[in-house]
Amino acid sequence: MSFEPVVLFFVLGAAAGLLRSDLKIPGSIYEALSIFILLAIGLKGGVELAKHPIGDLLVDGLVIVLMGALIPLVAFPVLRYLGHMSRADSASIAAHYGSVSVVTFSVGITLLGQEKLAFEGYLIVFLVLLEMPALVLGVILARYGQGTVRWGKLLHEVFFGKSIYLLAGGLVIGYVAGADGIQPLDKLFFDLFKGVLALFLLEMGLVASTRIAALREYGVFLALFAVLMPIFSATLGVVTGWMLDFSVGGTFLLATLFASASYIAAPAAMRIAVPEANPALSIGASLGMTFPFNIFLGIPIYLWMARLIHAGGG
Amino acid sequence: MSFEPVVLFFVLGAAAGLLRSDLKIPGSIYEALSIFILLAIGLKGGVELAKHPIGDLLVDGLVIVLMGALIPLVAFPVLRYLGHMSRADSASIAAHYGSVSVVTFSVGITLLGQEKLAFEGYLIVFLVLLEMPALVLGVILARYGQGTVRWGKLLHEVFFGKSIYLLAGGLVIGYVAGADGIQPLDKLFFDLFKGVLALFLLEMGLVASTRIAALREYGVFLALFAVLMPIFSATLGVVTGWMLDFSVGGTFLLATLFASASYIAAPAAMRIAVPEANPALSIGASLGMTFPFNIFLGIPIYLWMARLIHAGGG
Amino acid sequence: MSFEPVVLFFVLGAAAGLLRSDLKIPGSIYEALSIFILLAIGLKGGVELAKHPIGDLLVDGLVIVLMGALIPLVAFPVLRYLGHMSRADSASIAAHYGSVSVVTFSVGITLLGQEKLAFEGYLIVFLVLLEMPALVLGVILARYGQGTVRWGKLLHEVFFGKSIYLLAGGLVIGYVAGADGIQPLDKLFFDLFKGVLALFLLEMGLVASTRIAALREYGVFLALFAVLMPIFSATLGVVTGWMLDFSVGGTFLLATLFASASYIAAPAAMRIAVPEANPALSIGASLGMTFPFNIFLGIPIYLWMARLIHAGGG
Amino acid sequence: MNAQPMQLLTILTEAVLEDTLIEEIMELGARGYTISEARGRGTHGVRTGKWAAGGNIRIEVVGDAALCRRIVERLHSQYERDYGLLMFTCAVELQN
Amino acid sequence: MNAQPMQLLTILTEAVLEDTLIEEIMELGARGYTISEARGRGTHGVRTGKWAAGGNIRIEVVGDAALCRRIVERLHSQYERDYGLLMFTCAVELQN
Amino acid sequence: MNAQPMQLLTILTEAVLEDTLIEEIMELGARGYTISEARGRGTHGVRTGKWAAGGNIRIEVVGDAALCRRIVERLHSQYERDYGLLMFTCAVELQN
Ligand SMILES: Nc1ncnc2c1ncn2[C@@H]1O[C@H](COP(=O)(O)O)[C@@H](O)[C@H]1O
Ligand SMILES: Nc1ncnc2c1ncn2[C@@H]1O[C@H](COP(=O)(O)O)[C@@H](O)[C@H]1O
Ligand SMILES: Nc1ncnc2c1ncn2[C@@H]1O[C@H](COP(=O)(O)O)[C@@H](O)[C@H]1O
Ligand code: NA
Ligand code: NA
Ligand code: NA
Repeated sequence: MSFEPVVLFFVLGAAAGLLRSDLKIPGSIYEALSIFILLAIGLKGGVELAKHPIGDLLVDGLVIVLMGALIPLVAFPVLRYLGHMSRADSASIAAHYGSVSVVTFSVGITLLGQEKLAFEGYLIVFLVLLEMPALVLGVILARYGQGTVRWGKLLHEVFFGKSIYLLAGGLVIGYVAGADGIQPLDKLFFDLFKGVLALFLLEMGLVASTRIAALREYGVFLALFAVLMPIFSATLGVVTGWMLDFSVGGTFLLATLFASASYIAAPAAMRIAVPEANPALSIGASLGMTFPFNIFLGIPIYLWMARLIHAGGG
Repeated sequence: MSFEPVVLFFVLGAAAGLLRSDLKIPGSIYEALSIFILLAIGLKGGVELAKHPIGDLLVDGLVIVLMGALIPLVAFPVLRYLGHMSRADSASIAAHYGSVSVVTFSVGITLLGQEKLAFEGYLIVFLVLLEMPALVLGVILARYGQGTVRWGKLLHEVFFGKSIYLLAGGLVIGYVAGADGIQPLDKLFFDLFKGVLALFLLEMGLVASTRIAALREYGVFLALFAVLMPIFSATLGVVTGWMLDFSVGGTFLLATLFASASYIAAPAAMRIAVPEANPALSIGASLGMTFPFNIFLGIPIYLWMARLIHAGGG
Repeated sequence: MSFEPVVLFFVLGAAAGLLRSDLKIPGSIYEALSIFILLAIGLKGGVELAKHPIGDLLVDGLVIVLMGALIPLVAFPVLRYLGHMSRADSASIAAHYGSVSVVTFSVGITLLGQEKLAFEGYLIVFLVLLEMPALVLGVILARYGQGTVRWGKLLHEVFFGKSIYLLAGGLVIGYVAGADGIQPLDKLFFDLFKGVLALFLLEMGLVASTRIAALREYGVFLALFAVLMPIFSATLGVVTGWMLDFSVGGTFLLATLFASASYIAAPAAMRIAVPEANPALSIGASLGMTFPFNIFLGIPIYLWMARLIHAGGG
Repeated sequence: MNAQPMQLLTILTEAVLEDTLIEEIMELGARGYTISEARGRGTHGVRTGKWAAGGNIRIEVVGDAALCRRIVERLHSQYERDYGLLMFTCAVELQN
Repeated sequence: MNAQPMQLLTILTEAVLEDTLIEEIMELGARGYTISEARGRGTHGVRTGKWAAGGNIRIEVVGDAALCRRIVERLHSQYERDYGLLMFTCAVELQN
Repeated sequence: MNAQPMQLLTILTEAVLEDTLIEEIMELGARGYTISEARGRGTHGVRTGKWAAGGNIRIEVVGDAALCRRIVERLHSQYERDYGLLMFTCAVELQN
């Protein structure tokens, strides 16, 4: 099975947390690492986007957003009726799983690099597109027929929250400047990318180790959900990618994107828009379970799935 | 007109501020970026300096410092009598415009790189020399015939304030170690320079966006001053560079240096030496107006001016 | 004599402290730099280790740990009976000198790079091994026949304190991933290593400058100890390296390792395990005196010693 | 420069609320406020300040008793149910 | 939402003690605590917070007088001799 | 270990003043002080703590009433006109 050494840094961080080491990544360093990763991914996407006529991507984009919207719409009733969770919690968790994780996506990209598989570079645009609708859907699910929503505040949070803002901003700069214009920045944003990702995963391991406990309290149902939901979403992604005639690499990345759950943009947005939802539940599931599941087991499985459908379809 | 993609990061930061995104660069990261930029510029200058007999630079240095001293001496009466500003505010703003901005200078250098124009590397030495006299002049202008100044404290702040200290320290290390000795550090200080500058400009945009409002309060006069003063200073710089027989690139850089206004060393020094001056005015003008004016419009204009005078003179 | 430009950054930092410049490296940046250095050194060691059968290293390791244990056992009676220091202070200082300094070691490695001397890469493993026993010995020396020790807490601090944890963690990741697996991380962890070391030395200079004062209070004895002890330890290291048939480079590095004194792991461990010891004494000696002595004078001397013994022995 | 008796209201709450609460506080008539970072534990669990939106802030307002009461009442009714929140007041002498 | 008279105990001490003291405080019955970073000077010299293990922390506990006394006594007997430590209490009105 | 009645003086001011004020405070006889970072808003506008020299600090001094008065008077006469500055005192019981 495909193995990517960078995930060992996640293990190192998680072990530090579980063994109660005093290792800590200062908050400001964590902020800097995430600004770096978001900008770098955005720039890369923008440079790729500049190589394609945007019109061609409109149909793909629409299909992907609509398919992606299915994820929270499936997750919500599962959580609410199978899991007997409160309306707010179900909606908030559904929003987390409908939204996406940039770091999971990045681990997917490094795996493709290692496997020497090409992918449609403009897929990064969909990373930006997919982050938003799930958050809006989550709020609608929580509030439908239940009083008013401060939509202004929420939409502002969704569009100008730093994670989407930096991704989109990097995309625009990369698009405007093009590969040549960005080239002097390559040494920082592209050459160091994987090393920075390693440090980020170290921190993710540290944080995830404190979240697993929170998850344990809420029982088996949520843990199962945190493993089965991404497999379902990845399947949806594989089928969508295949329908859209993506390469194996592109199909795999779309599956990874669908399977990933947000733990940066979604928690902040939900805390403001659906404050009665318990953040320990949603972050515990997405960061404590789904994230490690995805980077260790999910990603190799999704690559296998993408290869399978292309082998069958070809 | 010459366009340098790195300034797009300033736009991204400024837009984040104006659109009230929650994007923030942590203070400690800002500190680290500025330490990096100051050291890198200093090292680069020291390596260049080692290639020239220092004696040759003495006359150039003297001329440049004397011409540079004209800037606050012109700015002060303009602010005081045309602008009807208080003595303290006039002196403080004059000091900001007489001093220099390392980031503006760096954007100038990257433009030369893009235009493939050479420049006199030892010009970086003058960056260090120009930062100081204006601050001292500013205090004299504020205090002349008006009671005592704590000169000890002020001069300490001027010479050992971190921005001049790091520039000068880098200069000395670069000079002592030479290009060969510095070479193992190149991968950090030189290869990553432009990427770090991009991140720094992102932060500058964020901060500048909060300063424009402060400026608005103080009306049209200060805004006009913030645009016309750098053009006057740049003209002085172009003439000086041409008199000293600098190359086109060197003439342009000297103009940029003269045109730039300080927003790091000067605010700190003025807050201590002339506390009754309103810092919102001086920082609002230098960072909120002059800095963006310089990097977007000024720098291309100054390059055009440098080319013009050399075409005429040659 | 061999000169390594990177130590000029230590001078720059120390001068800033002594001249009361307002230059500061934010705490979180210091943390990030040290995480980087520890991980990078660990990874490098792990990659080297993967090239050797571990069995071969067992005997070397045992000899080195046993010889290293002599250092605190010699230092303690010297401090207690010659220096008339309290039992707790003697034990704590002995532990600092028995333990090691990663930064001193790194300066040694960069000197070897400059002198183009090879060394046994797996020596980095001994860096990890040597950090621990001295701390345990220090506590035994402080507590022998003097009531109980919270061994659980101490051993946890020793093994899971961040500095040993990151070194050991990097070692394991480097070992598991191997040179090929780590290669995409090289651009961050190896190419930038020396530049980051320069920044770290800048900070060390800043801190050391505040420690020399503390040392001055405690007189000539401790200052002499801080210079003579590393020479004694280095001699022990040279002899050990020579006995073990190390190359000149390896012998020199072992001497540097023995001569270096801890100022990160040891202070934290001693503050918890021997709180009645005065931390100003031990940190003043190890960081205020021994560290600068080692990087400026010691390291060239130890290289000379290593060459001498190999010239004599060959 | 006579010392004036005043109340110091200290609010310990989640960092995500910063902008919202400051708007409320200024709207209720405060002349200023001070914010600093904190972490802690209470009935809503541990908040380490390590993870995005995971930290606490301390908001302090110096004002008269009526202002402090207005703020306490507003925060109590609007935020206490859903957010980690601790508020206490203390008598101080303003020395400006 | 009646204001309840309580004590606010403020502890200024070395950052290395954080985990140990929190354990003690919770064990003695506190319902919560708040921590923030600080630096300062006292009889144990300057603590700049710049160097590993070189900073101070401020621990605050809101509780009744008995709890605060228990904590003060425990810290006094266990840590005051060897560590930098300043403790003071102040009357506050809890507003939750 | 008897509790001693004391005053806690809290000073909120601009970060650039740190070194200067500490010199003054020690010179006036304080035995120690504690500093922490803050940001805030007052009559001198918003201070976000984001930009060089743009932050606030909180200085706290525990001392007797006379010391606190001396400090307040000195700061009032020397710094209040030109700098952002808020000072208040509060009765505390020292527990060391
Ligand atoms: N008894 C207490 N003493 C000091 N701080 C407290 C106490 N209880 C709660 N806090 C602080 O208030 C925040 C919110 O409290 P809670 O709403 O109880 O979770 C906590 O994260 C702590 O920082
Ligand atoms: N008089 C004081 N006023 C304010 N803070 C103090 C005072 N004395 C000590 N401190 C704080 O308490 C810490 C420990 O004090 P000490 O045990 O006296 O070194 C110091 O580092 C300061 O942060
Ligand atoms: N009413 C207030 N409550 C709490 N903090 C205040 C208040 N007024 C001012 N401050 C703080 O004191 C600093 C200086 O105040 P000022 O001199 O009014 O600008 C501000 O930046 C705030 O941090
Ligand atoms: Na998803
Ligand atoms: Na200028
Ligand atoms: Na040693």
